[in-house]
Amino acid sequence: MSDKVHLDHAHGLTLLREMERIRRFEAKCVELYQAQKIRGFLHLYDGEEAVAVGVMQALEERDAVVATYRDHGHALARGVPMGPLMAEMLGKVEGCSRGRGGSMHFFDAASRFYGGNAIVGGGLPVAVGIAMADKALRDGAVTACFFGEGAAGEGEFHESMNLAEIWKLPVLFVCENNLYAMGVPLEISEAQTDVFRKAEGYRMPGERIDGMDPVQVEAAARRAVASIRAGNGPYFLECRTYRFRAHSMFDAQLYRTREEIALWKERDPIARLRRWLLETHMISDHEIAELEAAIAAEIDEAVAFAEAGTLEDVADLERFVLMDEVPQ
Amino acid sequence: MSDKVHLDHAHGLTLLREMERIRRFEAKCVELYQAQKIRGFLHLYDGEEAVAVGVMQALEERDAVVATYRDHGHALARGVPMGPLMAEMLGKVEGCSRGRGGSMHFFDAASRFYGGNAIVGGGLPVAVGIAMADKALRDGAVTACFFGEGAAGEGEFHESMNLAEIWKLPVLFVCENNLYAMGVPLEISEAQTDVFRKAEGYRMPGERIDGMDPVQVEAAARRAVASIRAGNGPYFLECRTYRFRAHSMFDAQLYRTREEIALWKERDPIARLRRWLLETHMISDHEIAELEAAIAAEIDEAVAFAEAGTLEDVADLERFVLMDEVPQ
Amino acid sequence: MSAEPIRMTYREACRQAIRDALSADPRTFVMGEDVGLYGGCYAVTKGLIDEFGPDRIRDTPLAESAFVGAGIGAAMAGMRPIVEIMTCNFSLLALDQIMNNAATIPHMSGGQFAVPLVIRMATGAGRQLAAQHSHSLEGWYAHIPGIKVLAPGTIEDARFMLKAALADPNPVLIFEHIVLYNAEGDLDPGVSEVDIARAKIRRPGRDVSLVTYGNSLPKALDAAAELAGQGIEAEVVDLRVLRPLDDATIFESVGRTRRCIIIDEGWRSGSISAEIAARLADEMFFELDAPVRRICAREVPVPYAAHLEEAALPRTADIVATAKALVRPQ
Amino acid sequence: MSAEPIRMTYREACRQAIRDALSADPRTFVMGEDVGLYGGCYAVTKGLIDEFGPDRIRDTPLAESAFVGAGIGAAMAGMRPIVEIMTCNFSLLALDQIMNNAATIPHMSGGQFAVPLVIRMATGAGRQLAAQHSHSLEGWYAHIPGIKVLAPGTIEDARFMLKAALADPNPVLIFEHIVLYNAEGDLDPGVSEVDIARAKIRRPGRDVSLVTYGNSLPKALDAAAELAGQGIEAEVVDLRVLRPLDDATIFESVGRTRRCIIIDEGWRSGSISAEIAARLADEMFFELDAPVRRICAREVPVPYAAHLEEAALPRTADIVATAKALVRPQ
Ligand SMILES: Cc1ncc(C[n+]2csc(CCOP(=O)(O)OP(=O)(O)O)c2C)c(N)n1
Ligand SMILES: Cc1ncc(C[n+]2csc(CCOP(=O)(O)OP(=O)(O)O)c2C)c(N)n1
Ligand SMILES: [Mg+2]
Ligand SMILES: [Mg+2]
Repeated sequence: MSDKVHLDHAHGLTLLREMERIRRFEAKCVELYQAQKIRGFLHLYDGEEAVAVGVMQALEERDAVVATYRDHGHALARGVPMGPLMAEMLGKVEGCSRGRGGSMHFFDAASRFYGGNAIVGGGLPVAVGIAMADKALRDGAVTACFFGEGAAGEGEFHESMNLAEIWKLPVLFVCENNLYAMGVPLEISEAQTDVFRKAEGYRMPGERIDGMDPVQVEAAARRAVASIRAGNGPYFLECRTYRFRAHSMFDAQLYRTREEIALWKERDPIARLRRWLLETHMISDHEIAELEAAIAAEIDEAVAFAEAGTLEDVADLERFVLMDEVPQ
Repeated sequence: MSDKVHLDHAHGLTLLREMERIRRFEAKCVELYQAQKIRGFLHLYDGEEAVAVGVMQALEERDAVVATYRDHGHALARGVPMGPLMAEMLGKVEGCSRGRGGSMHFFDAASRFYGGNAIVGGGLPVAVGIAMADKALRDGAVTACFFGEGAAGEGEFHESMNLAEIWKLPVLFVCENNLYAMGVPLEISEAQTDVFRKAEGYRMPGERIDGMDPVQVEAAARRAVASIRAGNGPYFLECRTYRFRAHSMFDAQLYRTREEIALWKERDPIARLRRWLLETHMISDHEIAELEAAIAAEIDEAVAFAEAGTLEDVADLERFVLMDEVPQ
Repeated sequence: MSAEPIRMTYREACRQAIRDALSADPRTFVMGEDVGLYGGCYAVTKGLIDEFGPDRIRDTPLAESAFVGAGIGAAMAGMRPIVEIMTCNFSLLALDQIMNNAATIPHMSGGQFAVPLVIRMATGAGRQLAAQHSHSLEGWYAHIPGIKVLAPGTIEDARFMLKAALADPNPVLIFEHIVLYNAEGDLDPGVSEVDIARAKIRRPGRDVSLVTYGNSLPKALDAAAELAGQGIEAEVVDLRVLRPLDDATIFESVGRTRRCIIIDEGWRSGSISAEIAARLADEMFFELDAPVRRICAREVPVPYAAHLEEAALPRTADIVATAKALVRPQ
Repeated sequence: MSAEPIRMTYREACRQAIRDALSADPRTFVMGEDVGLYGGCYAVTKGLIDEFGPDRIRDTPLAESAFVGAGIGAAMAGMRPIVEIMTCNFSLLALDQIMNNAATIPHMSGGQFAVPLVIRMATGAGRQLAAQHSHSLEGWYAHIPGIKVLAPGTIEDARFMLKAALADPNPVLIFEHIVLYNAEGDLDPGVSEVDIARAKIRRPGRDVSLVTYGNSLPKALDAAAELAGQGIEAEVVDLRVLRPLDDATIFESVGRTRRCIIIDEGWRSGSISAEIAARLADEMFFELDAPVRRICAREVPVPYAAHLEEAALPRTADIVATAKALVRPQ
């Protein structure tokens, strides 16, 4: 375990709790999907929790987040309340996007969560623009932009990296390199498979880190955010990680082997951190039990909130197609 | 002068003649533009002749060319007859594109000239596709794709470089870096101003050369084409050059100084080569006079051909919107 | 026909069509995101990489503009590519290549270069995929001169349109509806090709013409069946080809029924339904006995919630109600 | 009004509008290719970089998708950007950002985020710039829910639409016609704003409605003048706003004249002219005395040669001939 971050008792528990919240929230979503209460695409973050949790530790309230369709982890780690997220999964008007976005499109203005974007690469230019506004209006604010390694193939990645660097914008580019874009392995889709080296092409500082270790991710994110807040412009982090489950719910996973998956599961960020915290006696089995009970309760509450939720009035279907005013 | 190329009497004359043909063809075009016989946009290659002429020396009949809206030099150097080019400028049906394309859109199937493309970056994916077909159908054929440094900002540049490299396609990427994209200087538009270094981001071999020296360009192009024909995949050349005149006919050139232009004109590829050929007594004043007379005659003929040309029948306006067959 | 009808899904029909094409012409290959190892986002190309290998079932990076442009270049240089854009929602990233190159170069080059390219894409809503994954853009594409636009609404068209599209010297866009992939039906073994120039009357009727295509076709047929029970004979015209439109078939039908309702899953304004209504208002003005009605998607980004998505799309009930009001005005 | 009318070109009107906007609101800035040092491809922003500096008149690299997307993000985070896409021909590269983000996020986020963004672009043909530089896509953009589309056809609209667009909480696309930039006219000093919700009758008449916008407006006005000489009183309706369309004004005019011709420089199929004709065929069916005619661009990539380009675009003579045939059928 990296220890660039001071990992005391409280912080260790926080990292573990935040990752567990995501893991269990999604486990519940799978149940509800099988019960057909959740429909559409469902992209799980299962295995990648350390990335969102680690990065969010380095962010403050003033900062902004742009995510992808695989956005459960980002929203939860950012602190968007679980109830509205679960209600969104169920398509209820109490959802964080009034039930209009579903799994792929969580939005939360209160926490400057600018949404899960389901067009690969589509969020990067938006993040660049948020950073332009922040540079003018919110001195020191950073926009964390999450995307997969597959997005690095898109022209928008190239254009956005360049804009962010020439204008020295406060953007933290976080590439979640889970080695596959749906079923396309990095080796056959990218000439440069060391994704972090792409940053060099824009003279942008970048590094690769172990995306299965929340502490290492947090340490790197803190370095990056410090550099950005110091006015040095954008920063690029490649987090090597792995998705334990299918790309979405319809995926035979013909493109990878059971062995490979098993190998990566040995590096499960949650199991690893839990083990380490126990071995170092930083936390007790009892505390873990408490933590898990608390999360279970939070999830039950979220589900109850969602189930009790209502459907948006069909008469409001066209509401917000055109806005009457800019929300404050 | 670089001498990696065996520059004998005949070859020296060829390089000089080809550059002069372009320079004088365009001088005539300016006249005809002022006489309002040529309309629309007119992008001159004036100053950049060494790039097209140098690269074309390395190409064979089987090879293909993709150019931009600044395509006069590429078409002439590729060997497209001057008459149809001038007729195209005048919008005559005898033009290389039946008068439908004009200055920006020269096409010539006979010489595998796949057109001047007026969408910046738009030609790169097409070049990649031509190379895919050649790899399957015309063993050893190379596609030379010309574009400006401004195109390197576009997402299509990024996507095309990556495709060409992962599929090891026979594409010669020729970046004509004339330091400006219309009025935008490279320094404010690119984080990485050493454009050839961008190739590294795709693990593609690339080099920078003096685009004002046809011999150096030819030498590099021969190296590149040899590597491509050997099956090593694409190759990237950054040719540092300069446009002596306005971007197009409407350009106050507020973005650069007279001094800068004057400095670059001292490196005029035509004047330099002529001087060198004379100083080394490789050619005589008499031969130069002959060469210039021959070019003047070729241009007069081309203009006569164009002036004598006819207008396409308006009844044919919709012809070829949909093709009846694939031309052989 | 003596032989047994062949039962298959729309998805299998698309796959078989691709298999035939690859077997028939060595110049043909498939290129797109996840067409290979993954087996296709909607499993259309499943298994084909094992049959034809990774060069002919070519997985691409996420780079819509470049691989569509590459398809254009390959077609110009002698190949007969089938490019798959996973869904039309992502095709916006390749629109410059489609409009400014594929649709333009043949004309602009004075006929020197053709672009015999087929682009397949999934289209449509109905699976709760939310706004960014629920566009129906086929009618919008039909605005562009220089391309052809096909929308198979039946198993037979899914099975045979590709062959005709590949034989065409022009860029042909084929829009396959995501909701139809699982549809199952019988193929007449006597049929081995379809005409991609003509619309087709799927059900004859004398009282009103229901002009539609794609996944609105089954809805129109259901509506026609329901209307028949109430004594209204609706004729169902399946456009099949959105560009160039087969005016003759549409006009002939409306000339007989003197009433027309167009059903289109695209947004209403400036849709293909608008073009058809406009042509009727111009060329069939004196034959019409009633206003030309349109039933389109509501003009909203399609929401995730089932009840909202359902409300945003054309519904059989709307067709029935509109037809009744048109044929039997109060 | 007592004060002297102010004479200026359409180009100057656009520039003055931008100058006003930058002076009025520190959150507003201009971003696009060559808006700064070069002075704008069509010289609209000429000199503004000296007045407002490179941060507020920001030159971008060639990266349409990213700088339009950046405008969207900046607008969502509190700025009021004016993004210039040099011409609509290049806007295809940014279409994904416009449709899937700008037009979608306000609705999809349940109204949490607005995108108060203005995108200006040059549009149209008529300067022999050939197919890739001669598109008229404003009517096509009007298909997209979640955006507003403006097409200033007069100096006054060029001068004042921007202010209204910036005050609007939604993404607004403004299409300025390249042929109009040099047009000169008088501004009424009493006017300081325009209504971007309503179409405007530019010339009253009782015999036929000529519905148009942009650079077809002067053609329609010329045609109306010519028709008047022949005893036909044509009413000229300037749409001004292509989305949302002002049905009321159009219907009211056609309700009086009972005849309509739509003139549109866009390609005919699925154009804004189709949408208007379709709405008339539906809602004004019983008021119409004659077929709804459309005069649009021919469905070809616009060629370079002057005579071909001219033949490809709507012509005053066509309007006159069509109107005469409609009002006085043989
Ligand atoms: C522009 C675009 N093209 C294709 C898709 C379909 N698609 C959705 S996710 C995905 C793979 C993305 O891979 P990556 O960026 O690595 O993210 P991951 O799913 O691995 O987290 C694809 C191809 C899309 N949503 N957007
Ligand atoms: C996609 C696109 N955006 C903008 C333009 C307008 N434009 C034409 S040429 C040009 C500058 C291109 O610069 P560069 O690539 O360096 O080529 P150069 O003109 O210097 O040869 C621009 C912005 C265009 N034609 N296409
Ligand atoms: Mg991935
Ligand atoms: Mg340049």
